[in-house]
Amino acid sequence: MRLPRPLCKGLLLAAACVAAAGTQAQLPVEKLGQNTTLPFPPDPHRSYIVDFEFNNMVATRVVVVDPDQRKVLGMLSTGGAAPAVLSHDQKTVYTADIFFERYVRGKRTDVITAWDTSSLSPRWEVEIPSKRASTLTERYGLSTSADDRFVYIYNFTPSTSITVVDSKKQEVVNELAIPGCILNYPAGERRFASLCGDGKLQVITLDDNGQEVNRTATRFFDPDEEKLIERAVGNGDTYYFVTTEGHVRGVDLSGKKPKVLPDWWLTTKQERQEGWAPGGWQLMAVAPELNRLYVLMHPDHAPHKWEDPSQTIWVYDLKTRKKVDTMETPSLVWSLNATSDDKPLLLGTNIEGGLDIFDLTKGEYVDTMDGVSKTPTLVINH
Amino acid sequence: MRLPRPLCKGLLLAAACVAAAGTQAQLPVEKLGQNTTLPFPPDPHRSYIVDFEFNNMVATRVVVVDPDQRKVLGMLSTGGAAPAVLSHDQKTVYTADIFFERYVRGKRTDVITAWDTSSLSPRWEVEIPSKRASTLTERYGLSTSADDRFVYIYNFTPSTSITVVDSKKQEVVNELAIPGCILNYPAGERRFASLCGDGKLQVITLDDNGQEVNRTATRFFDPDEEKLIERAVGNGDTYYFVTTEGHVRGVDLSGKKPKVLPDWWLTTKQERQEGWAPGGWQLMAVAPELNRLYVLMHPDHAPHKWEDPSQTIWVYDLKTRKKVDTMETPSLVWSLNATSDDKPLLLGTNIEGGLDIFDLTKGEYVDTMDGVSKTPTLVINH
Amino acid sequence: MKFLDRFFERSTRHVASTTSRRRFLGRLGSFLVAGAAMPVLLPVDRTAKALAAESPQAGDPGDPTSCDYWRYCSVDGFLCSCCGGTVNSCPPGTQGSEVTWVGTCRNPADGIDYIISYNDCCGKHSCAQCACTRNDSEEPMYRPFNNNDINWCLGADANVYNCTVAVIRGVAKAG
Amino acid sequence: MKFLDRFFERSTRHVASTTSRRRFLGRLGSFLVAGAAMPVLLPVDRTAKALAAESPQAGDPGDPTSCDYWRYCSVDGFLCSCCGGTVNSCPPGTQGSEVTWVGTCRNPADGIDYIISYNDCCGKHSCAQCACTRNDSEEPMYRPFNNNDINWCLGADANVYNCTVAVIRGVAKAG
Repeated sequence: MRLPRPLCKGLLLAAACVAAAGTQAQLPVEKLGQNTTLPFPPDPHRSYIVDFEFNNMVATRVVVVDPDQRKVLGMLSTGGAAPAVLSHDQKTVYTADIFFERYVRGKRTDVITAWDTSSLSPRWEVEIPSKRASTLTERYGLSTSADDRFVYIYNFTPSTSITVVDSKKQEVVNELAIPGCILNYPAGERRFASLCGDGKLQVITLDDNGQEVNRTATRFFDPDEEKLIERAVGNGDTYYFVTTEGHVRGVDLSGKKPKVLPDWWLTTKQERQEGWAPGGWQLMAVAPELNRLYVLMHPDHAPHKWEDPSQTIWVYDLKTRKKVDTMETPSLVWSLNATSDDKPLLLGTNIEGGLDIFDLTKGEYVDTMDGVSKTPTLVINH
Repeated sequence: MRLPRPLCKGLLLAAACVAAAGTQAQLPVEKLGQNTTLPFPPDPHRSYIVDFEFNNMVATRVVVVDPDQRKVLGMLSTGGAAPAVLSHDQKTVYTADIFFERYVRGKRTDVITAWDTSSLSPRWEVEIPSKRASTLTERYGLSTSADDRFVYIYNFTPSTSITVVDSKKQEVVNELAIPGCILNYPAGERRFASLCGDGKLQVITLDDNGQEVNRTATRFFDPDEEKLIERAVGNGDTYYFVTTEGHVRGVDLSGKKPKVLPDWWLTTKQERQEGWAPGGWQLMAVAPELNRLYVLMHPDHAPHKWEDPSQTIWVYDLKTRKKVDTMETPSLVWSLNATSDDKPLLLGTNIEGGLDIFDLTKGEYVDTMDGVSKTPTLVINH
Repeated sequence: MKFLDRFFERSTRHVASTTSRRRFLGRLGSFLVAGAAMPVLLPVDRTAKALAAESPQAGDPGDPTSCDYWRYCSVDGFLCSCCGGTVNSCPPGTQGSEVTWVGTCRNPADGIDYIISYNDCCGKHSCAQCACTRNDSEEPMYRPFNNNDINWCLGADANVYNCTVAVIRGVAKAG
Repeated sequence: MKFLDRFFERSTRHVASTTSRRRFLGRLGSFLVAGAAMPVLLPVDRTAKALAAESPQAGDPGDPTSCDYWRYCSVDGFLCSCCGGTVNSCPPGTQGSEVTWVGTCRNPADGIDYIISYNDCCGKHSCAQCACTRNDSEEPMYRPFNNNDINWCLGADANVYNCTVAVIRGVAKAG
């Protein structure tokens, strides 16, 4: 007689069953598992890798991974190198997709797709004007208000504007021209900033219907004096920008008008003389619980290297603005993000498609998940 | 004075111009070149690499190359790992595309796209039933009648049938059920064969309206005795099939009923004992002007290796059915095709995406075009 | 064989965990080839991928994220175990195809040949993880239900292929 | 730097054929940085790719299928010269974008800084040949017409990117 395995388990006849398996116990017939879902709330380390698929760029993806288990959890199939952003309530991944009827030609349809973070399936979509900026994916091309009510999409035609989608009504409620300015750095429930070519920071405030109620422009930097990299990192309503030379400019967007914070340098004069400067794609990350800033740094700075990957990460205390540590990785890392829990990881996408994992409690590189993506431009976390 | 370069050329003042270039001659302002076309008739060595893009499989491609110049000439963007076939008049590449409204979901649209071989642009398309077989691309999933009037598309739902598109009317004119049989091996102007699971070869003859006028079934092989690889190679209306063990079965489809040709072995008894057998994807090619057959061969045959790539190609004289030569390549080649001119090349797609080039006049490997594609399942030539 | 490390992964010792084609042909065609050698059973090394592996059952040895795993004897595609699914369940947001191909694989733990269905999970594009091709019990395409070169997502809402699972459907032949 | 051989190709000696960012900034912003070092001009090696190269003109040295080529000082993408086009013409069946970004590159033959427009060719998906990224005269995205991280196919019928050409549009500054 062959005991089916569930029976073995049920009867707790472990010894007998092992013996049976050793002779002729059959494995039971199985069913195909469907409708797999991921737990909610998500593990605080769950990571979403935005994969540009540069060698294709039509059918693109977001890869969802568990960096602690080094496990792929699933993926989202996106259209046209879509940017992605997570809702604050952890329930939704928004992607801003572009679809063509014949993949590379024919009628274009732009949509915001709202994906469920547990089922990794689309929950709803809304068609938006066919203006979405198509760039190497960067943060703040797509963002959400703090209460997740509004989704802001950066448009570039090359005129620049912001499409406002109301996630409650599931419809487009506004398009705001932002001439000479780019991106949307969200602040609070109804405000976003844009970085302008004249060196100003423009802030638009909306009402609950997505209509503009206020717009300000504040001098922030001198674009003829320095290159301020637009790929900032946010920590709540505070954003840190850095120049290609390592000059940090912070701004607090929590009030009605932006409050420009005292500027500081990533490097000492001596370090600059030695050739240290930042470089990378998403080259900075903040771990809010540690109040620390992580920056990809190059030892052999040259002006054209500002978007190059690096194996070196410098660590700063955001309170003292001092460098407190250095981390090294065997990979060339291009984009960083840190998790927002109190035992945070730093995640770095490397140029071979892998994800480098750093334990920020220990302050060190832990491991690399090789080959989980193709052209990972960004990693984002809840 | 700075002489503009066109003036230099016009005046034939070569020496003066070189001198000028050495000092301060400016390069002229240019215009963006558009509407590039390839010459017609195409060079007989022009090759079309069907790229499955296995790591994507939504947006896929056919890469067009000049193997003599080792030059990419352009590409076609196809949908859903489309099969491709060339018209006999050399004017058209047909691809059988599948498009989804949201790339991986939503409404499906199947089309035949007729691409101009000079402009590499679609000339027309016709919607076909959403039944097209989706397989690792192989020959005879898509074919044309000798006069290019009809395009035959193999369907698998898993019921099997053939959609017939009239290229003159640019519409679907028929769908023929071929239960238990697969693919369409075209013969003459109005006939195609299908290979059946019961070991028969079914031949359907159409009239000028694409309607069936005759259907025959002829015993061809014993599927319980041998595995006959369906990826045959055609030489005019004669097709050569081979078993996984190296037993060649030819058939002449030029007459009303298929004429099964005498069978023969790729290997001597001793070679079989030594472990030689064929293996690969499109594992055979014919150079019609040389009347030679080229087969990917393995020295360490095992049943599960029948689709494996190889570095060894054996050459046969189709008249004497004797092995006349061996060619070796540094790459692992998976699919073969030979050009039909009198100074033919053999082209082999290798498993790293490259194209291996063999000069059949010299009988030797010449070079490899590395990295011209991703997952090249087939190469086809005019 | 450098092929193994590049285009597709394949078990370097896959003979160990699988039955021969001849044996399979025999079962299907009521035709048993005399002299089909019994493959030597070798242990399957799981240490290298221990972290990524799912919990193995006794009696079902091996790492379902490895192409070596015995059930994968006729798989051709991406292993769902590496894609957010498991050996027999689809990743989140994908749909399992209801039509499929089958293979016959020998379980090295009990010496039994099992019928394995290789269901494709569909509706997202290529997972592109753990590509694995093994053709041990594969037949040419005129026997489609034993052929792995077909995108079996034809049994799903969208025929877009993500990955493949290996589900035990019964016993083909006791060892 | 192993980066060069992998993610994107980039000239290992690209400083040779290009002007510095400071110089470029100076031109645009009417602001000349003192002490911007004149880059050393090194010869560009064409032998390795001789077969694939287009015929070079005297006065326009280098291999347009190589990322080293002087005109590519601010390119970020696939070189149309490797895709069926040429240094300044789109491959068959693609459409050139009518809006574009510009860079300033120094021609090593005449020491002149040229304004180069990097037009994207569109309507087919990524050529995926000769990926090349060089950011010598690139600006952050708030100066979009000097930024190469944007898909400039927005000026074409379909914003699907195939490859990039480098067209001489004039002289920025005599050498």
